[in-house]
Formats: sequence, structure tokens, C-alpha cells
Amino acid sequence: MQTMTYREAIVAAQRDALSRNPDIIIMGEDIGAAGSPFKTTQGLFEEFGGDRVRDTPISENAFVGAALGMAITGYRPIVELMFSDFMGVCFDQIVNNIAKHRFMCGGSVEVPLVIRAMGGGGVRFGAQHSQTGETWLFPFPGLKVYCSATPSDAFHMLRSAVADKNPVVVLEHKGLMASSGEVDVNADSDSHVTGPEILREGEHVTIVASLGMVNRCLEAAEKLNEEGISAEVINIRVLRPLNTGPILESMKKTGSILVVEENHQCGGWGAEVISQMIAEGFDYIETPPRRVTLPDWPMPYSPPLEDAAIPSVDKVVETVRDMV
Amino acid sequence: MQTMTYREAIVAAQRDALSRNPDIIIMGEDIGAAGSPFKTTQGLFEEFGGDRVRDTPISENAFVGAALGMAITGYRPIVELMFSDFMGVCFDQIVNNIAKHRFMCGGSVEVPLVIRAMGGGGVRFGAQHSQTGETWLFPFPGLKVYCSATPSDAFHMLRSAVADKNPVVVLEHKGLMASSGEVDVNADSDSHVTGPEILREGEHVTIVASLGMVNRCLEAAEKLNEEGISAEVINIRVLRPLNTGPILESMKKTGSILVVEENHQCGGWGAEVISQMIAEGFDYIETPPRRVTLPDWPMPYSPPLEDAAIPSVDKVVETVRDMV
Amino acid sequence: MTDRDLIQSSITVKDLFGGKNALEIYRKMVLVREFEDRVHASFQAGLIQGSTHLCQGQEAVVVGAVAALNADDYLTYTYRGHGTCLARGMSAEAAFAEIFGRKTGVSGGLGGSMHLTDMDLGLLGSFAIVGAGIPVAVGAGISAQARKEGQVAMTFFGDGATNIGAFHESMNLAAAWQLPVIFICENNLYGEYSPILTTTPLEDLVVRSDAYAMDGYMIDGNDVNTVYETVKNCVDKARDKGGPAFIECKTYRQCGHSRSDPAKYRPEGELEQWLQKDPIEMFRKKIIDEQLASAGDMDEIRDEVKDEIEKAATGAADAPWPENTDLTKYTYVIRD
Amino acid sequence: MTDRDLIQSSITVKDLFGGKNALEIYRKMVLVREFEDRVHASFQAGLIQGSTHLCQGQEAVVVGAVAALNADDYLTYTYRGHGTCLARGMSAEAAFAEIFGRKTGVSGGLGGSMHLTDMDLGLLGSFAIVGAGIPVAVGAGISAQARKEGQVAMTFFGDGATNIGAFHESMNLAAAWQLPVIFICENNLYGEYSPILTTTPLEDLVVRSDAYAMDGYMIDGNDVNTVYETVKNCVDKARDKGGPAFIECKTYRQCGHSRSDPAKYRPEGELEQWLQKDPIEMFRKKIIDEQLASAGDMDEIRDEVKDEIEKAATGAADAPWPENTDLTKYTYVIRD
Ligand SMILES: Cc1ncc(C[n+]2csc(CCOP(=O)(O)OP(=O)(O)O)c2C)c(N)n1
Ligand SMILES: Cc1ncc(C[n+]2csc(CCOP(=O)(O)OP(=O)(O)O)c2C)c(N)n1
Ligand SMILES: [Mg+2]
Ligand SMILES: [Mg+2]
Repeated sequence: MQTMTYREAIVAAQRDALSRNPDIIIMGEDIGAAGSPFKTTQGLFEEFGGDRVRDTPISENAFVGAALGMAITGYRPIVELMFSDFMGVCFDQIVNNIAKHRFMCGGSVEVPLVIRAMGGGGVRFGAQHSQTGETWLFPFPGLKVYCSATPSDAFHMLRSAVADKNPVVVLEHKGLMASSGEVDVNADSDSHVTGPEILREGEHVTIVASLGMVNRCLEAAEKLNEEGISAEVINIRVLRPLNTGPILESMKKTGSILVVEENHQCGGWGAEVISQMIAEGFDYIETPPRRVTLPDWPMPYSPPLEDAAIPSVDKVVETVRDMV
Repeated sequence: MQTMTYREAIVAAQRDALSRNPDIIIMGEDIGAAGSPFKTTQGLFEEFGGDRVRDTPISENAFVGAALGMAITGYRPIVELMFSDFMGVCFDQIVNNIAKHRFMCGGSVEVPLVIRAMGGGGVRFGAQHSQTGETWLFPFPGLKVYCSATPSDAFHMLRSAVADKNPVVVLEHKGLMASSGEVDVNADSDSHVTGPEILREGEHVTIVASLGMVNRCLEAAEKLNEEGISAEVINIRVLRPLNTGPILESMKKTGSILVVEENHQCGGWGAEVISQMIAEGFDYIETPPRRVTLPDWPMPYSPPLEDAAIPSVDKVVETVRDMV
Repeated sequence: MTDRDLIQSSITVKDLFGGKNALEIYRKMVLVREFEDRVHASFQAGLIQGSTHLCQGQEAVVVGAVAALNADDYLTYTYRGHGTCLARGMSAEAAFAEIFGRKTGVSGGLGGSMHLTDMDLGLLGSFAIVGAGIPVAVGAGISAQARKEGQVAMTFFGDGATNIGAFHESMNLAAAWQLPVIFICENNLYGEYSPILTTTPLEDLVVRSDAYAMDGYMIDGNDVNTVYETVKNCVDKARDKGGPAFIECKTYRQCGHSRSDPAKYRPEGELEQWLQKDPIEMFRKKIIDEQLASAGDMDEIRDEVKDEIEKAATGAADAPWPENTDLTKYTYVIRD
Repeated sequence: MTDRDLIQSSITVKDLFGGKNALEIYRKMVLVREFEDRVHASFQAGLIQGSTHLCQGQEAVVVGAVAALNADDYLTYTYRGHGTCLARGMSAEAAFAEIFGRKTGVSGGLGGSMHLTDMDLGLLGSFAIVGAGIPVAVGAGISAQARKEGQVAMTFFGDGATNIGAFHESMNLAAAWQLPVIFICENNLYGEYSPILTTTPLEDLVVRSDAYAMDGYMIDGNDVNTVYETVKNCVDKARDKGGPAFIECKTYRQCGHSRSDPAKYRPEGELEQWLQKDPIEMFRKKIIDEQLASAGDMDEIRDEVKDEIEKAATGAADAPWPENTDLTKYTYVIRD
């Protein structure tokens, strides 16, 4: 077990990948000598050189598309998108090419590539630099979509993604970069991507969250505990392929479910989770499932407005109180 | 009342707009003298000239972004995207610029523009030319998203979109182009975009559908009727802003709801509709809500596989039978 | 700086290809033509639904360019890419079967007319979104550069595609990293129904290579000698770490854009003029003039090809539809 | 074809601007400098969270180019666009307030440092995605062309932005339609922490205008005379239906890329060299040399500006936060 920050875990996973597999090449803007704006590739250029850690032009469409070309010709690219919002400029390559290429080839090719995209709000970057990207990718079969909520996730999910034969988008959260936690670098990475992880057990309500919302829900659970309400907190971790099995088990126990996501309600994965709970656990539901999400407007820049927009610990606590 | 095809209705709405408002300019690929590949602008170039009906280069990102520039400087563009799938190459402009510009300007500007995008499957165009685009746009506040299922929709929703002060994406379905129906060109267009329309009344189950699925659901309702099952069929029409009020009323009556959409389950609007039904009508639900959607893979090209992938009348009938 | 004069090769067929290879080149061009004609007929006959995009008239580009490649090189191309695939050696029957949506198609019927691929031949992908295959070729070029075995990547696209962002970003990236990527622009004068000058402020796209300090050539794309010679030189240079090149091939789409487009938007006489420069006829004439083969020899080849196409198309039409099963394993690689 | 020599104006300040206007130009440049310095200090002091992107060193470009416009012209620019806004006349206090996230900000605090806009001034938008504002300016150019009142649209972007698709598509569209759009490329030699040649195969981006048969000029962007003269000529031509132009302004970002970036990636001595060519100092010297004003006059202007900035920044810092209310009406226009 090592204690490291989320940011360090991202670097460590890439270092691990670069050391183990000579076919891995990292690409992105200012990820070379500069070590990336969020310092997520720090030291890798020095250690592995400019052929394997490549600074790109500001041409996301070209280098994300190039990642597909590399993946189907024997290399394994890891691409960094500095902000998840930039998926807009390379969306065609992600959803029309990368997600569908294997299928359109009749399954005759594997597309082992990783896109790391850093998203999320709370850091005063405004409407065009604060989106998590979860809802953007959720609709597309062919993609795997991971969400790292902890340093352990950041390390293991990225490491598992790199070993995967499918295209994986790993969504990371800017607000978590400096958070720290325990990482067992010798653990089995693949176990992290089988699906949701129960981070705290509870009896009265199941709370499911992703990315930056996970810690808030844990904090909320702590507060609720003081009031005698026992909440089970689940880190959903993998949006695609979505495995709601553990959530269903939890809900069967608690009879009530709350989803907390840093996305707008429309298009959020919360609706899918709830719909699956209804479909498969209808008889176990005791109270109507609830969601805490972003309000239906873009992310405001002004600090108090941004803080008010993002689901807070208090909002989670209040909502749960209202449910039980 | 006039009888016209869906395609003719699209042309008629644009002709109407061009005649009424000199600030309207239409742009797209081969929409001028060629009348557009799906013939959705036929005759407009001849009638209104090349300054108002403009053939663009293959540069969706530029001309969709240009539409924003036009809208905030006094003109009202209508942009045609030949295939909804092409939103991939201009996604940044749609979701980061167009959807958010008013907000980022503190509400000091109006963005009156229309994007028409033709999508959907069943016409053997393969994985990169068969997506409806509904799930792509559903997550984004700032956009209005309309889905035309009938010639009347095609006419009135487009006409209302053109008169709107907000950016509206009108999704049309390629498979409906030749379908015909009654259009009352003198009716109030805005009433078409207030929300869902009940196309057939029924007692036992509420079926909600969009675009190409609406006719199939009506057909299914007809078949079910023969078996003594009375289905209410609702054309959802507007995904953003989503108004589920009429659906809730219907569900309160029938106690059961089925969503049919030509989208993958994850990210589909069906999950949102169901989640809202649960939240607001929990006590009225008698059977677990169900969904019929695309399977979780890209659209296959081969005709029998494509037919099997798209929700069919039979599938709807069977699912309803299973529910009631 | 880019050479802005139209390049036409002056080497003889014999010196360039040798007699036997020349006939093979001829055969390939006829194969592409006959294949496309048959696709067209099949579409008209209802054997194909959806859409097709054919390349009759552009055979010299695809056959000449592909002939300059090695077996381990990579290619990306477009919805109009049947010719590239056949030139590279894709089975005509498997190609037909894919276009007919059959189980025996190159992609088991999942791809269709716009998506013919064969990884074993380096045929990496046929992309239906304009420009979308260009970055993919750049990626193959990165692999080639990293592997250091002298491979190159070649990408085909149209004149209209040079107006889309993916083209620009790819040219820049390939030039910045000096990747072994050969950009083949098939300037057939139209994007769909629009003549190039209605959408593009210049006609000679070769100029665009200067924007990336990249070698650029503008060539007679209907002369397979010229195509082969120019492309071969560029390929050789790229193999030898000389960086990418852009080759604008002036050519003409003898058919409509897609489906049954009658191409009425063409000015009168334009097609006829270009038919005078039909790439197959021109090459045939050269071969005869150089006495490498007789008209009879070549008729024989054509008849053989026709037979081959007939058999391939019939075989494909008789092939079964794919089974309606769970297609998850074609969507994701499933772990064992 | 594009002129590929670096253009430096030889007109005197007096002939170009006249004495009084020259001092106004000087004042604007100082205003931009002082504003940005204050933003930097405010960031360091914790008054601003998130990020800022400053333009110290690039004042001649923004002030000179904007001076060539009429009141009814349009502008789009980037996250590094504070200078453009101030040059155009945006209230410094409202700009500060926006950057501080206050209710009195130009966008009521919803936009932030990367999104200063003022429709009344034609300041259409500041875009945080590289290249994303360029198509928007093209759209404004379409409006201008349609309205036929001689308006132009101007768009500012960096050297790095010329590698993104939106730039390419916009240049092509503006040229194909001969729109009155002036493309101002602020080539400050870096995109974030990367020197231009690490990402771009050429240093003189003016070459890229040839790819669109568009007028192109490469100018000394630290000389406000040169900027004004060149841009004014292009603007006049565009107003007169002469089509778009691309102007590469060679300049230098004296600060880091954003936030508190110390810009350690710069080679030693580079900053110092460019400080020798500081646009404000250079212009000041010319004014003195031409005896249009004394050093004392200009010190006075600077002191006035400093006062103005002090007042504006303090006023903004004292302004209230926006209320936490339903923001739907800022998202959608709600019908009455
Ligand atoms: C991004 C995108 N926009 C539009 C289309 C529709 N479309 C298909 S082919 C084509 C014309 C392409 O012209 P060109 O690049 O010259 O290639 P050609 O078809 O002539 O070979 C267009 C506009 C598309 N497939 N993708
Ligand atoms: C599409 C996109 N990619 C990356 C970024 C991150 N980014 C912000 S500024 C910048 C550098 C831009 O360089 P340049 O165009 O030269 O403008 P400058 O900042 O030097 O004014 C980058 C890469 C972005 N905002 N948008
Ligand atoms: Mg063409
Ligand atoms: Mg720069």
C-alpha cells in the first residue's frame, strides 16, 4: 500500500504501462517536457523520451483519430485530453470512428487505445471547461467508459484500460487531482473495472455516485450517520459496459436509492440506473428513487453560483432525509 | 388541410420562412441548385436565389459555427446537416458554443438559429449514417431539440423553430421522407412544440415514441386493439425542454408505460421519462415500465440485421402483451 | 516549394513497369471498372439497398498509387474506395458479398458498401464521414515510424475533403512529425453535385501542401504511368525518413455521385471530353503503341475479368444472409 | 500570392494617426498593459480563482487592429482577449467585475475571464476552445455581406490555433464566399508551453493564406503603426467587397501562458530580447522622436490610466456576488 495523490496515481499508471509495454505511446498537448498542464505526465518525457511521450499540435481531431490508426497497426496509444470539453472537437473520431471501427470491420480488428479526459467543475473554469463528459459518451456502444473517483481508481482503472483490447475513455476529475489515498499497486487492476464498488455499507438508503461526487456522498453518509441514518455509498466506476448488479443488490437491501452525479439530469446515467432498478427490482423499491444533479444550465463561472450548481454534501444529506 | 409528404412539409416550412422573413438564410451542402440530397430544399434556390440558399463547402464545423455568428448579428440561419451523424464533426460548435453562448454572455444575447439534421436507420446506410442524434443532444441545456414524426410535425415544428429566439435542432428521420399526411398550414405552429401529443387514446398502456418509432407504435396499437388491448400512443415531439406532463397524465390513467425509441438504451430519453414517471407518479404505476430500444451495438448494414435491430411493430406488440 | 505545373510522366510503360507488370496493371484497372459497373447494375436491380459511391474514371489513381506500395504498408480510403480495395487485392467476391450485405462479405455484412476493410492486406478502413480516414492514416504512419521497418501509410480522399478540418490537422501533424504518410487527393472536380470552384477558392489543391511545408505534386491522375511514377518516388522517400507528401491527382468521376445520380449538373460535353482521356483506354493505347501486347491480348484480359466479376457477383448474390444473433462480440472484444 | 517578407510600416506616427489620436492609441496600449498586470496581481492575491490568460507584450496587435474598425463592425477573440475588449472600449470595471465573478460583470459573472463579451460594442464573443471563435466571425461576416452596409468582422486567434480544423474551414469558407472577414493571427511564438516549431512545420504562418487564395501579410506585430496601417488597408478593401485577408502579427507573450505559469520553458535571453521591442516603449519612443508629445505628457497618461485601473479594480472587488437564483432565463430566451 502506498499513499499517493490522484495526480500521482495517473502518472504512476502511465509509467507502469510505458515500462511494461514498449508499444505504448502517450500523446497530448504539452505533455512532454512540460509534464502536462495538470502535471499528469510529469517525469515521463524525461524517463521515456520524446518518441514515446509526444507533444502534439492543437489538433485533437487528428491525434485522436491517429490513435485509432495506431491501435489497429500494433501500437497502444494513450491520449490525453486536457479538458473533457475538448471531446467536442474530436467527437467524430471518438463516436463515429473509434467506437464503431471494430464493428464495421465485422469484428476482425481490435482497437486497444485509451483516451484520458480531465473534466468536471468546481475549479472556476467556466462553461466550456467544466463538463465531466459522462453524458457525452454514455450513448455509444463500442466504447468503454471509466470514471476514476479515487487515487486507487485512477491508478488501477487506467492500468486496466491500457491492457484492454477495446477503446476505453477514462474520465478523470480536475477537482480530485490533489486528493490523496491508498493505492495497492500490486492489486489486480481488472477487478476495478468489473463494476460498482461499495465504499461504505449501510442499511437505509443506497447512494450511487461518480467522480467528484463520490467523496461528497461519503461525507454526507458520515453526517447522516450522526442522525441515525445509515447510507450505503457506491462508486459506480464504470459507465460502459454498465453493470448495475451490485447496485440492485444494495437496493434490495435498503429499499431506496439516490443517484448523485455532476451532470445535467437529461442524459445522465442516473436515469438509466433508476430505470434498471425499476425494471429489475420493482418490488423492492420502498420510496421513489431520487436524483441530485446539476441544474439545467451551463456551469456558471462565479464561485458562489458554481458552488450552488454542483451537488453538495448538504444537498445530499437533505435529499436523503427527505427520502427515509 | 393539405396532404403532403414529410419531405414536402420540410420544403414548405422553409419556403414559408424565407417568404415571411428576409433575415432567413439557408445553408448546407448541395442544398442550392441540387435541392439537397434528400430533396429537402427543392425549388428554394430557384425561388429565393443563391444569397439566401447557400451551398457550403464540406466544412460543417465552420458553417455551423457561422450560424451562431449570423444569429447574434441579426440574421436567422437554417442549417441543413445531411446526416445527423455529421454532428460529430461540428459537435464543439453545437454543444460548447451554440448551446452556451447566451448563458456565457449573461443572457445579453439571443441565438435564433435552426439546425436541421436528418437521421435514423432502416435505409441501409450503415453505422456512420444511421443515428438519430437524439441521445447526442439530450444532455445539453441551451439547446431546444425537436423530433418530427409526421408531415404536420415536420412543417409546424420547423416553422416554430425558425420563429424561436433560441437555437433549435430539429431532428428529422430519413425513413419518413416519403410518408404522407395531413398538414394544416394555417394552424398555430407553436402548439406543436409545447410537448407530447397524444396520437391515439387508450386505456391499458401508455406508449411513448419519437421519430420513426411513432408510426410503428400506432400500427402496434392497432394490432393490440384487435386483441382487446387498448394502447395510448404519444409522440414525444420535444426532447428539450422536456415536458412529461401529458405523459404523466396518461400513465396515471393506464398505470403502465412503454417507451419505444430508435436509440441505444444507455443515454436514451426513455430512461429520463421513466425516471420522471417514477418520481412523480410512483403510486400510479402498476407494472414496471418497459423500453424497446436499439440493441447495444452500432447499426449493422446487412438488411436483415438492420431490420432486427430497429424496434419493430411485432416487438412492441409482444412487449405490451407481456406488460398487461 | 510545391511544383505547380501539371506533371505528366514521360517514361515508357516498358521502362516503368516492364511488359508483364503492365498487363497486370491493365488487368487491375479493368477489374475495378467492371466491378463498379456491376455494383451499379446490382443497385439498379435492387440487389443493393442504401447507397453506393463508384469510381469509374479514377482507376489510374487507385491502381497506380497502390502499385507503389509494399505488402506491409497501410491504407485508408473512403466510401468511394472499392477500387482501392480491389487494386490492393481484396477478393472481389467478398467485396460484392459485403456490398450485398451477406455473411461472406469482408466484414460479414456489418459494414456495407462504404466500409470495405481487410486488415491482412493493410486495408485499414473505409470511412463514410468525409475526411475521417485521414487522421487514421496518420496514426498508421506513427506506427510505421515507430516500428522503423520502412513502412508507409497511404490515404485517399477527394477534392471536397480538403475543405474539412480533419484534412488540415492531419497534414500538419504528418509534416510536424515527418511521418511516412502519402496523401492522395483524388481531385475529380466535384464534391457530390457541386463543382469544386463553388466550394473552394482555388482549383489546384496542390497549393495547400505549402501550408505544411510538405512536398506537393499535381499530376495527371488519368495517366497510370504518371501516378505510379510520382507516387513511387514519394513512397520511396517516405520509407527513407524523407517525410510525407501530398499528391493531387486530376481525374474525373465518370458516374454520378451515388446511387442512381444521373449527374445532370455537369456542363454539356464535359463527360465526353473526359471520356476521351479515359484512363483504361489511354493505358491500353500506350501498351499497344509500345507493342507490349496486342489489342487481342487485352480483350482477352478484359473477358477474363468479366468472367471473374460475373462469378464473383453471382457467388456473392447466392451467399447467405448473416444470422440474426447477438452482435456484442463484434462491438467489443470479449475477454476469455 | 502572399507577400512573405516581414512588413514594417515607414509612415510617421503623425501621418498615420495625427497627434491626438496617437496619444489615444498610446493610452489604450497602456490601459491594456495595466489591466493585465492588475489581473495578474489579483490572481496572485486570490481575488481570482480558476485561470487567466494575459496579453502583455501583444498590445500593439489588439490596439492597432481594433483602431482600424468602425463602431458597427464585429469581433471575436479568445480566452486571451481582455486586450481586444478594452481596446474596443469595454468598461474596465465591468471587465474586472466579470473576471472577479461579480454581479456587475459584463456577463453578470456567468462568463468569467475567458468569456468577456459586449454585444453593444460588437464584442461578440470570447471563446475558450481553441479556434472556436473563428467560424463565429465568419458568420458575422455573412451577416455583414448580406446587410450590404460595409461592415466587417475581425477575428483574433493564436499561432497554435492555425493547427486546428476550425481555422482551416473558416479560412476556406471566407475565401470561397469572399466574405469581409479579417483574420488576425497573433503569432506569439508559443501555444501554451510549446514553441511553435515543435507543433507546426513552419514558422511563417502567412504562407497558409495561399491555401485559400486569400491575401496574406506578415507584419511586425509589436509596431502599432504597422499593425494599424496593414489592418486598415485590409479592412477598407473588405468593406469594398474585396474579400477577406489574413494578417500574421509577429509578437511575443511577455507573461506565462496562464495562471501563474513562470514560463521557464523559454530559452534564456529570449524574453529580454523581446522586451527591447516592447510595443508600448517602441511607440512611446516614436511619439517622442516625432515630438508629438513629451515623456512627461505620456507619464501623465500612464498615471491617469493607473488611477483608472485602480478605481476600476477596487470598484469591481467591492461589487456584490450574483444572487443564487434560477438561471434558466440566461440559458433560454423565455417567451413572454
Ligand atoms: C462530414 C461529412 N459531410 C458531408 C458528407 C456527405 N458527403 C458524402 S460524399 C461527399 C462529397 C465528397 O467530395 P470529395 O471529397 O470530392 O470526394 P468524392 O466523393 O468526389 O470522391 C459529401 C459531401 C459526409 N459523408 N461527411
Ligand atoms: C481545442 C482546444 N485544445 C486545447 C486547448 C487548451 N489550450 C488553451 S490555450 C492553448 C494554446 C493556444 O495557443 P495559441 O493559439 O498560440 O494562442 P495563445 O494562447 O498563444 O494566445 C491551448 C492548447 C483549448 N482551449 N482548446
Ligand atoms: Mg470529388
Ligand atoms: Mg501563441
